[in-house]
Amino acid sequence: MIVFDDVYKKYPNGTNALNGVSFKIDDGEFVFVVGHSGAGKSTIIKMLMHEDKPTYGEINVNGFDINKMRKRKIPFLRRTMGVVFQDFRLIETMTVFENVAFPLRVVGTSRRVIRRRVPYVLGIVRLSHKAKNYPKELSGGEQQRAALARALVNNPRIIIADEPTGNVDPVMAKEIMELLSEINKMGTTVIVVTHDKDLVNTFNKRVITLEDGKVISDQTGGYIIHEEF
Amino acid sequence: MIVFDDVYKKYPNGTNALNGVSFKIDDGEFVFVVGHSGAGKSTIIKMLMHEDKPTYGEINVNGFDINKMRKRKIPFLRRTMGVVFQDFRLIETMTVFENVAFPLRVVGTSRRVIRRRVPYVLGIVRLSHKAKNYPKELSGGEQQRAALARALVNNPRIIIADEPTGNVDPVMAKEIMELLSEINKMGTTVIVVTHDKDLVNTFNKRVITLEDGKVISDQTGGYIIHEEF
Amino acid sequence: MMTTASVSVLVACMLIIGTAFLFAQNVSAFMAKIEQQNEIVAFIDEKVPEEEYQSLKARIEALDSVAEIRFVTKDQALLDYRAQLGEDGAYLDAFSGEENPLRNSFVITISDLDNFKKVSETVSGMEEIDHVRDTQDIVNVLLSLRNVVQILGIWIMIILGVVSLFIISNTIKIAMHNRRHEISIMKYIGATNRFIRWPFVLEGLFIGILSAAVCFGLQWYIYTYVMGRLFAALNFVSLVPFSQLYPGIAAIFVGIGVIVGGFGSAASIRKYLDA
Amino acid sequence: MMTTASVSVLVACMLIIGTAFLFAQNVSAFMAKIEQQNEIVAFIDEKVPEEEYQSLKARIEALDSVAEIRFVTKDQALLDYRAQLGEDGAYLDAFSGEENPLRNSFVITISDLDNFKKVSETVSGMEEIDHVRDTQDIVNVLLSLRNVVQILGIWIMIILGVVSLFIISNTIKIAMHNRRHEISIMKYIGATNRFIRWPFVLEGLFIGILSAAVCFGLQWYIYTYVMGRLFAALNFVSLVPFSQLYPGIAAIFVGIGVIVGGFGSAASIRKYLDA
Ligand SMILES: Nc1ncnc2c1ncn2[C@@H]1O[C@H](COP(=O)(O)OP(=O)(O)OP(=O)(O)O)[C@@H](O)[C@H]1O
Ligand SMILES: Nc1ncnc2c1ncn2[C@@H]1O[C@H](COP(=O)(O)OP(=O)(O)OP(=O)(O)O)[C@@H](O)[C@H]1O
Ligand SMILES: [Mg+2]
Ligand SMILES: [Mg+2]
Repeated sequence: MIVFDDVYKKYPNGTNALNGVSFKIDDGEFVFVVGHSGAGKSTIIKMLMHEDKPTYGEINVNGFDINKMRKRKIPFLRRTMGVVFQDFRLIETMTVFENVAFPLRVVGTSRRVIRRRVPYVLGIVRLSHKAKNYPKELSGGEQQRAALARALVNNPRIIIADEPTGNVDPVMAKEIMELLSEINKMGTTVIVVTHDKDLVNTFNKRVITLEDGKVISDQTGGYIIHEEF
Repeated sequence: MIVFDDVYKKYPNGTNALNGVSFKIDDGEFVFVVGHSGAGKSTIIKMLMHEDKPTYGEINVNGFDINKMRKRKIPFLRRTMGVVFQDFRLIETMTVFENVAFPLRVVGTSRRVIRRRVPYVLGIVRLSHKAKNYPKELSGGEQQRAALARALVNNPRIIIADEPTGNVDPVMAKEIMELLSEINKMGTTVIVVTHDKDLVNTFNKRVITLEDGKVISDQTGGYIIHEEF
Repeated sequence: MMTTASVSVLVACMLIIGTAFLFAQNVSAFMAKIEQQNEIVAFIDEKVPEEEYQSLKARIEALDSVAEIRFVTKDQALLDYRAQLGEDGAYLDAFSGEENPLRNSFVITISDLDNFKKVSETVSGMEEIDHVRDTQDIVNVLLSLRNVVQILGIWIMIILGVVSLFIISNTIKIAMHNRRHEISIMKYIGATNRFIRWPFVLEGLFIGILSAAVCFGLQWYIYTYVMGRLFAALNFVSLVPFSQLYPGIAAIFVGIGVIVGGFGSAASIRKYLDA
Repeated sequence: MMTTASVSVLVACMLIIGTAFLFAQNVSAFMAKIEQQNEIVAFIDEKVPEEEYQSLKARIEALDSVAEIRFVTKDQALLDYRAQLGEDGAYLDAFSGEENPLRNSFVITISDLDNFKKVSETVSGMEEIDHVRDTQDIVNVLLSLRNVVQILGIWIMIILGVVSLFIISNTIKIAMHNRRHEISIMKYIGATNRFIRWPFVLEGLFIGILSAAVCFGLQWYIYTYVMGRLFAALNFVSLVPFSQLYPGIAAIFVGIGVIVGGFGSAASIRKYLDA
């Protein structure tokens, strides 16, 4: 379960990225987060995974109290979630296979299991043929799918995808979203940040809309963005 | 003018990214390039700007013969084009202002002109308030717009945008496309790589569709992507 | 590529320390040789019967730091002196035989110059010894020379050592800076600090030990062939053979390699782990 | 941050070279002092009238490398010898006055040991000189000592210098590797190599000169306070004052700073420019 209670985030340079965000996401929910560029969507993800601390407000993720938890617990918080980062964050010095295997290795999974699980997940995102390539040798969409594979591989309790379809064509975007929907049906909480109006409208799920660091709408179905800035 | 004549590109690792691509783009045209992830779109841009050489085939860009040109001429080829890279490629150690000013400084523009021109372009992409920030302090969409500003700032003869709207909301995506369309109307050649079906359909321009490194369609209007891979 | 550069820097620093070590070793070997250039001439009292000479010699020989003792008869001494004066020493012929004003003596060489004065005084204080003549002046020069060289040597070792470690630690820092993205991504994916650290430490150890091996070979070559040939040409002092020094050198190199490679990378990765 | 690390490495390397330079300077100053420890005693032929002594002295003094010349009467020589023998030299009293078998002499000190033998032979060959007695043995020791120390010193300078430059160039390589993305992006935007290069070269120059300044201060402090105090305690040799050496040191540091900072970064950026 994820709880945001009146969360503020002011970056060191003075930008107020979040201005009192509150919401609650139950286990097993599927939530879209939408909003203008710079509305604070990625900042919410940063708070969730303790990449950075909120300036004010309470956050609870899978039982971890973000403000009070000890530093050494952070890795364990992060292992409960699989994140597709907006900028992918693949490790340059590792092949696609090694990148995807990394979350498994972190939790001490045996080689045998890794050798079975990684190709399976790479198959799902249609990247089997690139397993031995380095991130630099991939196209934009391929990198995005590698990042997705890495987020899925560990069967995390929450999957958070920041713009997971920005670099793939509409058909594949729909496939990816259906995949996430499948995973969600098996009990995993899924949070998708997206700008893809079509997808949001097609899938008819809960949509949290942000603007200027505030939640301006939280309802099921439909992409709402004001035309004026 | 851009001419691709039977261009092949095989990467060192054996991937055949382009398999005989031919097309011609006249000065002042507006062209969408679409295709599956990994179809070879970004590779075409790499060839255009001489980031890498084709394995086979002739390419001529703004009068430069890519195969035969001397290395020292490459910077001058690149100055004729403004590129929005799929991965933005902003310089981490420079502020947004400095990043956008860089193409001007490269051609020896005076400080006075830079101080007028850069804020003007940042205004167009709605980033004036982030001029003093570093790329790391920007959201994904803001970085993308900074990259766009940098591509526009120098009034290049060709603007090439690789997925320029992947990280912005539909409203801003439409704005950006309208901006490019404006610029195109003033005589600049514009090439947009995109997965955004809506945009392609809305703007009704020439669309080059790639699949597996081949041009499978080159016609005006409409986004065609086969559902099967 | 970066490994090559790191190994290069490490090898270079080790080479500096190793050269300083070899230098110090050779200087002390050389100084030991120089120390032989001393003598105490102890003139035996005329009242002592010749039968006691042997036991007297043994007593002196038993003193601390006496390296060599040689008996010189007064006749020999006179001849030596005459020889020194050359042709014009003929007038000394008058003193030969019973007329010889000189005395029988022991010529003593000291192994440790620090004890020179003490030995000289002890011998001088013996009943059987009339008086001594020593080369205290030269000994003083040699002593100060030795002290200066030793202190300089130690300080040079210390300075070079500290500076080298400093260079290595900064190089590791710069090299680690190259990996900061990699490290931060690993953290984002839920790796614990320990999990991230150990491959880096292993890599550091590998680089350290590789560097130690390379440096050992290089040092051996330079020392034996370059310096060896140079000194052979000098024809005065010979280098201490490498075979006598290599355990020390090897220990130093492996020590630095392990400590710097392992602990160095562990320490400098910390900054990025905490971030 | 990375600038700090680069400056640190550069400073450390300069410190090594500077210390080696100061060491060499001091060794040669020390050796010059040691060289004074020599003498030739030239005994004047008895047939030479005392009136000619002055001109003889002048002739000897005019020889190459004669640092000092002192006249010693035969009476004085006898007294000295007696004093050396101590109480037991009483028997020498018989030879005083007209009976003195010794000769008047000049005691000559040589400034350049390399000429010691030549001077000794020249003087010995003079008509007016009966014979000479010299400390050739000690001189030989000192000569070889000097040669060894000089050769060692030069080699240490060379090795340390080469190794330091090597370290610096590798450090620059590693540091430049950190900038490869930045450089490649600049190229993609149409910057010429020259345009990209000069800020890096300027930065390199700045780092080089900054390092030179820091190192100069550090070297001055260590030399004057740390080493100075140490040697003051030694009470035998004094260090060459820094004020006499600083132009050399400053020239070395600025030279390294400029060459390494400027040319070094120009050279190591090339790889990334060509890419
Ligand atoms: N590290 C940072 N330091 C300072 N300001 C930041 C930082 N990261 C983000 N910001 C600012 O905080 C605001 C919210 O950023 P955030 O990345 O959360 O936006 P977003 O909703 O993800 O936008 P996008 O859709 O463009 O990715 C933006 O104005 C951005 O410029
Ligand atoms: N540097 C490289 N080395 C090896 N293979 C590469 C390299 N860059 C791209 N490729 C491969 O070439 C093919 C075409 O890549 P390209 O980047 O042109 O695709 P794209 O059409 O831009 O895809 P996307 O929409 O995902 O960005 C892909 O299979 C990709 O894996
Ligand atoms: Mg974002
Ligand atoms: Mg692409």
